Amino acid sequence: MSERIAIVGVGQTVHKSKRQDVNTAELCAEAVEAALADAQLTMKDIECVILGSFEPADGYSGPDKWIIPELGCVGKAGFEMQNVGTTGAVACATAFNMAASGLFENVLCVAWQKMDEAAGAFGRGGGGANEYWTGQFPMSPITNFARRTYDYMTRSGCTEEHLAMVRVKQDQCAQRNKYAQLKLGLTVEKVMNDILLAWPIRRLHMCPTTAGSAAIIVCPEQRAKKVSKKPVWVEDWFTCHQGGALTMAEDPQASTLGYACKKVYKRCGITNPKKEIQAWEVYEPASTAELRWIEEVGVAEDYKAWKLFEEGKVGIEKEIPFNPSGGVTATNPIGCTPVVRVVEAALQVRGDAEEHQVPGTINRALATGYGGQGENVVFLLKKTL
Amino acid sequence: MTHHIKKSVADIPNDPLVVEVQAYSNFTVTVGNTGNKFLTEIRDNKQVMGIKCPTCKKIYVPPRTHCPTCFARMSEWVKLSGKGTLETFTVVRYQEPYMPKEPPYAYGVIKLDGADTGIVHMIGGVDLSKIKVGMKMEPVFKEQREGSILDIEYFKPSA
Amino acid sequence: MAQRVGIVAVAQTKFEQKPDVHIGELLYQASRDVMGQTGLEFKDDGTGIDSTVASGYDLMSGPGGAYMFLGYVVGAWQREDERVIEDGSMAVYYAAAQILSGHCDVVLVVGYGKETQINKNLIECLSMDQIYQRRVGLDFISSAGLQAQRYITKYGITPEQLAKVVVKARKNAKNNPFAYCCDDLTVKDVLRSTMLCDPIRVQEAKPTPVDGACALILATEEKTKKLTNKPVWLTGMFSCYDHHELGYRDLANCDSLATAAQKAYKMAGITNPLKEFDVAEISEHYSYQEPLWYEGLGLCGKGEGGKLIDSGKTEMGGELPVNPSGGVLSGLPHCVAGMHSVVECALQLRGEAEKRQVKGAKKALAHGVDGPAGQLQCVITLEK
Amino acid sequence: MLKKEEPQDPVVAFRYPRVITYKHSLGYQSKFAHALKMGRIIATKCPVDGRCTVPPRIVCPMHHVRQTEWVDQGQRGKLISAFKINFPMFDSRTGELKSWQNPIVAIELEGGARMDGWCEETDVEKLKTGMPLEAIWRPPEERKGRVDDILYWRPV
Repeated sequence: MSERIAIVGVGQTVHKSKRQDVNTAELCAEAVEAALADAQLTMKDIECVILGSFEPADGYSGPDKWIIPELGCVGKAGFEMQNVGTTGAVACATAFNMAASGLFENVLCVAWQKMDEAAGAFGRGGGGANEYWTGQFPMSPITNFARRTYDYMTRSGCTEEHLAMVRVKQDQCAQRNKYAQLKLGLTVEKVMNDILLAWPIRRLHMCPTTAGSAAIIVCPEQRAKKVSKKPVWVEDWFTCHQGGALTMAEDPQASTLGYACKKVYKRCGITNPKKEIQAWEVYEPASTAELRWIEEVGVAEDYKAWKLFEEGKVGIEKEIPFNPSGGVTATNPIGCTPVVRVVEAALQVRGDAEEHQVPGTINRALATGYGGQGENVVFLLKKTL
Repeated sequence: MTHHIKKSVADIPNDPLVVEVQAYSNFTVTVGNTGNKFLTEIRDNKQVMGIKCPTCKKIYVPPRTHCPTCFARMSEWVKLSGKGTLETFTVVRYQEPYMPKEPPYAYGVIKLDGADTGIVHMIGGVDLSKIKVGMKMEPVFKEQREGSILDIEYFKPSA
Repeated sequence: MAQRVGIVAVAQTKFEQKPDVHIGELLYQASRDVMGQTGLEFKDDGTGIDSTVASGYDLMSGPGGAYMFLGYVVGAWQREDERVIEDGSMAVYYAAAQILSGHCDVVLVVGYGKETQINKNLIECLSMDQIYQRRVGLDFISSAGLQAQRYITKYGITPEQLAKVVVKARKNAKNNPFAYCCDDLTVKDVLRSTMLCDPIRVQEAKPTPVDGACALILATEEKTKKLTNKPVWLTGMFSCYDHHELGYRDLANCDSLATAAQKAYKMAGITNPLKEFDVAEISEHYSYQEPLWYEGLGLCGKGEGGKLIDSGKTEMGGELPVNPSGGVLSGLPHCVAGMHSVVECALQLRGEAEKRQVKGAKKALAHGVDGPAGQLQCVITLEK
Repeated sequence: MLKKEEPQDPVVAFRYPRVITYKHSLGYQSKFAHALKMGRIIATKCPVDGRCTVPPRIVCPMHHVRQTEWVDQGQRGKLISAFKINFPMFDSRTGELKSWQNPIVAIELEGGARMDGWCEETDVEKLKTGMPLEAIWRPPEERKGRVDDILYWRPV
């Protein structure tokens, strides 16, 4: 890389199911205000702004045009990125590229979703490979993950109770995160008795709809050292998409996460991810997905992750600190969710995650974005260069 | 499944098709507190308000919460007469389903007195061929107002 | 820029209405063309194409979005595959940043447009803010109408000057085998055509609908030199946002374009664009935009765009031929236009523009625009 | 989750229903649509590994080679997985909430391609992986060249 880069500021809104006091643009501005305050910079410093939103849930085709002025970014460089569920991740990757390119010193990345405005955005997402499928089958993340989980259970032999354990762990984490949306005080029993959406997915297993926004500020090395006492270095990233190559019918476990992780681990010389990465923020649209993701990122053996939950090894203070923020099942402003993962991973590395901080020094954290039918983006953040 | 005998596909036509698909979605647009104040004043008091940037001192209509150029939070409301000058206009002569009325009709940017910006709205109460840049304009409010920018029916030339 | 980014190969499809062709076929055709020219395929060991950047509005391509087919059609299965939801020039800009950042060595950029399957005006209207401007029914055409009226009123631009822009575009397009609309339109014909949105006449607006795609491959300096003996270098680029509310700006100025141009010229070391560039491809969706963009691009002073057209300097054979390809007024799909500018500039600098070739072109100017009344502008400068 | 929307102060928020009409050019996929009208399922075949794909794809995603060969997939298949949707979902074709009684099944067709379908049997418990299914079509005059020309898959 020609320029090493660091995250010097992060910000997010308190995620809620509904925000009636602000419109979408104002919601973004809240996250930007927070990120600027965190970085101790002003809007004058920002030269380039990259936006990301999942447009089908926005009511816009190019919402950047309307939102940019609310962010005080008139006269600045930038553009908007989109890639279904990984939108926020692609926006982050774009901001990283813009900062590392040497073209800009201070790059702002903003993503949002105000899902209280979009009824039924999910009716359309994740349809399949072309217009034949879209709309003819009610495909949504719920049905996709029902299929994935069903397949996982068949292959691994885990039971519904294990799925509930995952959800309970996530809730325990979320309760310690002041930005998280759902804090429910769940028990395994409560989860198992919840409304069944599509077996084995219950309502509590699915990510909620959230109104929220998150922003990060990225600078190249010299600038980062100058403006920040605690820069979080971006070690590597890989946006690994499969572009509708497979439908869920063709492969219920279709995912590029394992492939993407292997690739970044190799590039960064990571041989033992479980040891070398101390915090994980992995995008699980359904709590049950966390089982497979733990395996794909190389922390557990294939189809054995459920045993870790049975043994109580996953949690903030536990052996595997997976999704200490509570993850996506607690908070899910779609287009912005991957940015929240990066923000949370950066907070872990800085040691600023407060209540849900993973104990010990976090030298390295991994964040991901998930979208479509198994598309993944992987980020590695580091404490020192 | 051994009984499957592969049939030839040669008899299936190849000519290109075009299929029509409708995609529906429902949105509930949140206006936000700033927009709420602006629209409520129009609805309840026929009052057009501007919002002032504390650093740039510019007065914006329609309002935003943050200044588009300096990102300062704006909260100072300024009462405006609603009257202004026509900065530019256009006459729409094509038809689209999202249009609020039958073409031809006119849009204009009306630079409001006391504000630093103009507002885009429809122009009415005048022969379309007689609209001129620089005309003095004033808003015509609807009788039944619901809290929308369309509570102003159009701007008409001041008498 | 710390290092140079080169264009290795460019391709475009014929631009026309293609109701019998699937959008994926357009993309496949264009991307396969550039991949064939270079012999490059997507590889994960750094020996092929590392990444793809596409441009296009999702709602244009279908309710499920373009991700449904885009990645695998160009061959980016399990590879970096990202999309800029803006005009194609921004995709080129971002692809260059990917290379400059050192993250990728070779990037495939694709732009596609299939206006025959959608009401373009409706999709563009969805870019307007929901609370004020979209509620009154404003879209890109009426925004352009407001901008055109303001511009011609403020600076006294005549209808004849604007008509000349269209005549030039159509005439130039006759030399371009890929162009959609090419004919011997006269100034009189333009002025006699029906009014679309005062003062814009039907002939003064971009012909629509039109389908097509274009593609290019960008690479690091080192790889560019290995891959082609006719490298074209990106020397400067910048994108810039303006106000969204039309009433917030003076529509007769294009401040964001001026900023974008100044920053790009600074990177490229350009001080006198009219003299230094040999050819320019700019995105004029409506006739008034050409003189207005001239002013923003610094080719002439404020209010002098009309005079520059009258002078004939921007005609073929003039000091700076603008849009030898015919440009957007000869028919290019939404979101492809800006990328097409870069593709055409590259062809000019490679000396491969055939009948529309500007002799001895060494420096070129490409421009793309998105948003209502030119809200988001992008300028890219290129060099042989 | 979709909740019934509460009435709101019209100033705070307003409803904005949207409908977009797409006229998709099917291009290379047209043959597939014609086949459906004829009550047949066909798939594109990858020349490299012979994998058949439904819906048809212009190129093989994995090998990035043009798929020009079409293969008949027969009328039967075996069940891969089945699940029932127990909640009403927004139907983007009508703009309304819709419920479904029949389970969605993934089927491996005789020709090797895999696809989604509705199952006639509404009791998911009775559906077992590997069980044979056959396609039940709409009457020819009702077919539109879309995947839902196949009404159901019926356990044989």
